[in-house]
Amino acid sequence: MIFNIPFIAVTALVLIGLYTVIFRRNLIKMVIGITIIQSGVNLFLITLGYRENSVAPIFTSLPPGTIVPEGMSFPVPQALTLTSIVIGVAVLALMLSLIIHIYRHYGTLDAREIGGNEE
Amino acid sequence: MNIIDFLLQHSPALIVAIPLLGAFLTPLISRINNKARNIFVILILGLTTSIVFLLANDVFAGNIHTYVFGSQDLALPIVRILFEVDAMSAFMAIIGSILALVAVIYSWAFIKENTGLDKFYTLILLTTAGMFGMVLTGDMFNLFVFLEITSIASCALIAFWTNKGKSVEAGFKYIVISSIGALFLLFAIALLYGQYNALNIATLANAIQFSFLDKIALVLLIAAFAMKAGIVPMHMWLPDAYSKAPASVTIVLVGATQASLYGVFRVCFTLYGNTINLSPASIGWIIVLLGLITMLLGVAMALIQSDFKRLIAFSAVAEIGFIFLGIGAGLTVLGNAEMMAAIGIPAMSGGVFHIMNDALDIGLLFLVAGAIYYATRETSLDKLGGLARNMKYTTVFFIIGLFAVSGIPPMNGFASKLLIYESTFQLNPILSIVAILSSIMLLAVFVKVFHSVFLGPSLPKFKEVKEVPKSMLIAMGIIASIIIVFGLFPELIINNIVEPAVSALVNYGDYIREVIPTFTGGI
Amino acid sequence: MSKRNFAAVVFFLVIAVFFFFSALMMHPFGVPEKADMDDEIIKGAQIETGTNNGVTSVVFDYRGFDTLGEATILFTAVAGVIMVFRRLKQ
Amino acid sequence: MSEMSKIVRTISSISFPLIIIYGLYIISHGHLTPGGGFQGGAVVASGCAMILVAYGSIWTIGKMKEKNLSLLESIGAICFILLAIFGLGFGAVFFNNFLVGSDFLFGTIPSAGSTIANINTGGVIPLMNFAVGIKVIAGLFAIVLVMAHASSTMEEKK
Amino acid sequence: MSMLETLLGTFQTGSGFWNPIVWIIVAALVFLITYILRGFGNKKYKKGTEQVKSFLSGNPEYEKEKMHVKGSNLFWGFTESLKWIFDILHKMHTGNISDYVLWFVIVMAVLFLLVGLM
Repeated sequence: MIFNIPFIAVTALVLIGLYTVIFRRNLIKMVIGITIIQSGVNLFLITLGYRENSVAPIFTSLPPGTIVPEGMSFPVPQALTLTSIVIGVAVLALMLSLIIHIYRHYGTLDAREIGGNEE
Repeated sequence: MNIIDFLLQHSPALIVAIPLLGAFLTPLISRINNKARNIFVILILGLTTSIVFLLANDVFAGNIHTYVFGSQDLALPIVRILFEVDAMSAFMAIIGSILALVAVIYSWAFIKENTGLDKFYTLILLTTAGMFGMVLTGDMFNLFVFLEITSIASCALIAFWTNKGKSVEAGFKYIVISSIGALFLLFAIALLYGQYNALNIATLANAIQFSFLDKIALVLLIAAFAMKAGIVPMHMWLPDAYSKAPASVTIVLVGATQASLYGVFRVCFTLYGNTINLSPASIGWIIVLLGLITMLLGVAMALIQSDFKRLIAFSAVAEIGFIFLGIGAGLTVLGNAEMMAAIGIPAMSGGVFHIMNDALDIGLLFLVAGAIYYATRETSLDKLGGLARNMKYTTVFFIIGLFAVSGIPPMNGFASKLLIYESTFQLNPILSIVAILSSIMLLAVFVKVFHSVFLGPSLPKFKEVKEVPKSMLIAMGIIASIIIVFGLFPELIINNIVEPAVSALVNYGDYIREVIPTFTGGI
Repeated sequence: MSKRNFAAVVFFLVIAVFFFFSALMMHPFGVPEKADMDDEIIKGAQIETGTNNGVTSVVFDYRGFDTLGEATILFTAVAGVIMVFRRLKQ
Repeated sequence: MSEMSKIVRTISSISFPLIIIYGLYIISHGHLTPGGGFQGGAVVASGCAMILVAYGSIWTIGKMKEKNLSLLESIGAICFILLAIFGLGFGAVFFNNFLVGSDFLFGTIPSAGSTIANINTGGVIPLMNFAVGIKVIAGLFAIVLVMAHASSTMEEKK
Repeated sequence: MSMLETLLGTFQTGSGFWNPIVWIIVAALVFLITYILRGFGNKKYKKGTEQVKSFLSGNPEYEKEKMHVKGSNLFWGFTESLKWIFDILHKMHTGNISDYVLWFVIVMAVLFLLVGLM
C-alpha cells in the first residue's frame, strides 16, 4: 500500500514536460518536453488499472489460486496506453521531420528566431 | 431487407469506414494515373456525403441512432465502442462532408502542378474521416483518437508546400499545439475513467457527481477543445496555419476546427449537462465572455492585416466568437425551462445556424483568396489591385462572401446574427452591442479587401492575368449557391435542420436515455 | 527575470497546485472504486472472444475501432513523413 | 548515414534473422501471451533499423524503396479494415468476431479459467494481429528509412 | 402549397421577424426609384472633353498606378487614433511557440481558479 505516490509522480512528469515546453528555446527540447508529458499521461493511464496484488489479465497458465476477475488488473487501461503510445510515436516522427525542414530553411532551432511575427 | 435500410442501419460505421478505406486505397489507385485518382477520391467523398444525408434525414426526424461495434445488442455496462448520432452530430457531419467534397473538387486544378499528390489526397480523406469520427462517436477515448487523426493529417497538409519555410513552421506550431491539447484531453479522460470506470459518454454523464476531480476534468476538456477551436487568447496558431496552407487544405481545416467546437458543446451540454449549473461560477457566462473577447480581438487584428489570407483567418476567429456567444447564452439558462424557451432557444439556434454559415462564408473567402493566389502568385494586399477587370466570376463570388460574412441581407449570415443579437439583448444589452460592433468592423475589414484587391486601376504586372480554371469556379459556385439558398429561405433551414440540433443539445436527457434507460434528468 | 517569465512562473504554480490536489484526491493507488466494465471484460474475454489474453481481446475485439484509428494514425504519420520529404519539382 | 565497419555489419546480418523470428513469434502468439501486432511489428522494424544503421541509408534504400514500403503498409491496413467489414458481412456488425465458435480457422473456444496455450483460438484476432504486424513493420521502417535518407542527403548538400 | 408557405414564410425570431423575399422586393423598389431620380439629372455631360479630366489645382495628373490607395493605407486615421490598442495586440502576437503554450496555461489557470475554487 503505497498511498498516492504514482499519481504524484504522474503530476510531476506532466508539469516537468510543460515547464520544458514553456521555458526552453530549443525546438528539440520542446519536443522532448512533449514526449515527457506523453509518458506522464501514459503512466497515469496504466496506474489507473492496477489492483493490489493482482496478476496480468492473461489466462495462459495462470498462477494457481487466482480469483477471477478480482485477482486480475484492468485490461482496458493497458489497451488505451498501447494506443496512446503508438499515437505518441506518430506525432514524434512528424514533429522531427518538420524540425529537419525548419533547420534547412532557417539554419537555427531557436524558437524565438524562427517565429518572427509578421504584421 | 432492402439496401436503403441496410445502409441506414450501418450508416454511422460506414460514414467513417468508407473514407478510411478510400484513404488506404488511394496510394494503389494513384499508380494507374492522376485522373483516375481524382475521380476515385471524388466518388468516395460523394458516396460518403450521400450516406451522411441519408442518415441526417432520418435523425432530423427525431430518432437517435446508436451503433455498437462488434456486438448486436447494447448490454450494460457498455464495454464496447458505441457510436451515438443525434441531430447535432448529423448537423456537424453535413458541414464536414460539404466542405471536404468542395475541397477535393477545388484541388483538381489548384494543386495540379505539385508533386506528392497521392499522399495529399490520402491525407485529405483521412482528415475527413477523423472529422466524421469526432462528431459521430459516443466514446470519450475514441473521440481523442479521432482528434489525433485529424490533427496529424491536417498538420502534414499545412506543411504541404515544404519549399516555403513559413508553411513548415506553421505546420510545426499546429502539431505542437494540437498534441499538447490532445494530451491534456487524454488526462481529463483518464481522470473520468479512474473515477467511474467508464468511457462511454452517456454512462459518464449518468454517473457524474461534479466532484473536485470532475471540475478539474471539465476545465481541462474545455481548455483543450477551445484551443483546438481557436478561442482567444489561444488562437495564435490559427492565422499561421490557415494562411500558410493551400486554400483547399484550409477549407478542410475549417471543418476540423468546428469539430473541436462540437467537442466543447458536447462536453458542456451532454457530458456535464446534468451538473454544469451546480458550479457557482457559471460555465455559460465564462463561455460568453470568451466569445466576446474572441469577437473583438479577432476583428481588431483583422483590421490591421496586410496579408489577404491572414486577414481572412483573423475574421474566422471573430466568427467563432459569434458561435460561442450564441451557444454560451443558451448554456447560461440551461435547466430553466421558461428562460430557455424565451432566450436560450433563439440564441442557440442562432449559434448553431452560425456554425454552418461560418463554415460556408469563411470557406468561400478562402477559396477566393486561393484563386487570386493561383492567378497572381501574390497574397499581399499592398501589391494587389484592379483584379475585377480580369477575374469577373471570382469578383462576384467574393462579393457574395463579403455580404455573407458581414451579415448583410439577404445572405445567410444575417439571419443567424439577427437571432444572436435579439436573444442576447434580452440576456444583457452589452452582449448584443459588442456583437453588432464587431459585425460592423468585419464589414469594414472586407470592404478594405474589396477595394484594395478588386477595385482600382489595372496594375501593369497583372495585365495578362486570366480567370481561374473551371474546377475552382465550380467549387466556389457550389458554396455560393448554398449561401444564397440559405439566405433566401432561412425559415426552411431553421425549422428542418437547426431546430432539431438545438433541441438535441438542450434535451440532453434523450441522448443519455438512449443508452441508460433509467436516467432521470434533462428537460 | 523578464516580465513574461514571471507571469509564466505564477500561472504555472497555480496549475501545479491544482494538479497536485487532484493527485491527492484520486482513489488510493491499487484500490479502484468501481470496476464493473473491466470485470465484465475479464469474464467475457475467453467466452466471447476466445482469447486467453485479456488485453488483446480488448485491443482487437472490444475496442477494435480504437485500434483501427490507431493503425490509421500510424498510416497518417507515414504518409505525412513521406510527403514532407518528397522530391519537389524544380 | 554512411555504412559502419565490417564487424558491425557481420554481427548485425547474423542477428537479423533471429530478431525477425522473435518478432514473428510475438505477432503470431499475440492472443495467447503478452504481445501482439504492434509489439512484434516494432521488434521487426527495429531489426530492420539495425540493418539500416549498419549498412547505411544509401545501400538500404537501394534494396528497399520507401514507395514499396508504403504500398505494403496500405495492403496491411486494407486487410485490417476488410476484416472489420467482413464482420459486417458475416456477423451483421462491424468488428464482429465472426470466426469464434465456427469450426473454421482459429475457431475453437478455450475452456474457462487457466488453460494451456492453444494457437487455434481467437477468431479473427490472430488475423488482425498479422495485418497490423505487416502494417507496423512497413510503417515504422518507412519512417526511419525516409528520415535517415533525408538527413544523409542533407549532409551531402553541406 | 404548404411547401411554398415554408419557403416564403417569415421566420420569427425571439422578438421580431425577418423575411428576405420582402426585403428583396423593397430593395428593388428603392433601386428603381433612385434610377428614375437619376434620370432627371441634366445631360450636359460630354465624353472626350475637358469635363472628363480631373483638376488637381493645376498640377499634372499622376498615372493611374500611383493613384491606387493600397490596402494598408485604408482606415489610416482609425488605426492611428487607436494605436495604443494595436501596439498591445502586436505585443501579444509573438510568433513564438512557447508563448502559444503559455497562453493555454494561463487560460487553464484562470479557469481552475474560477471553477475549482468556487
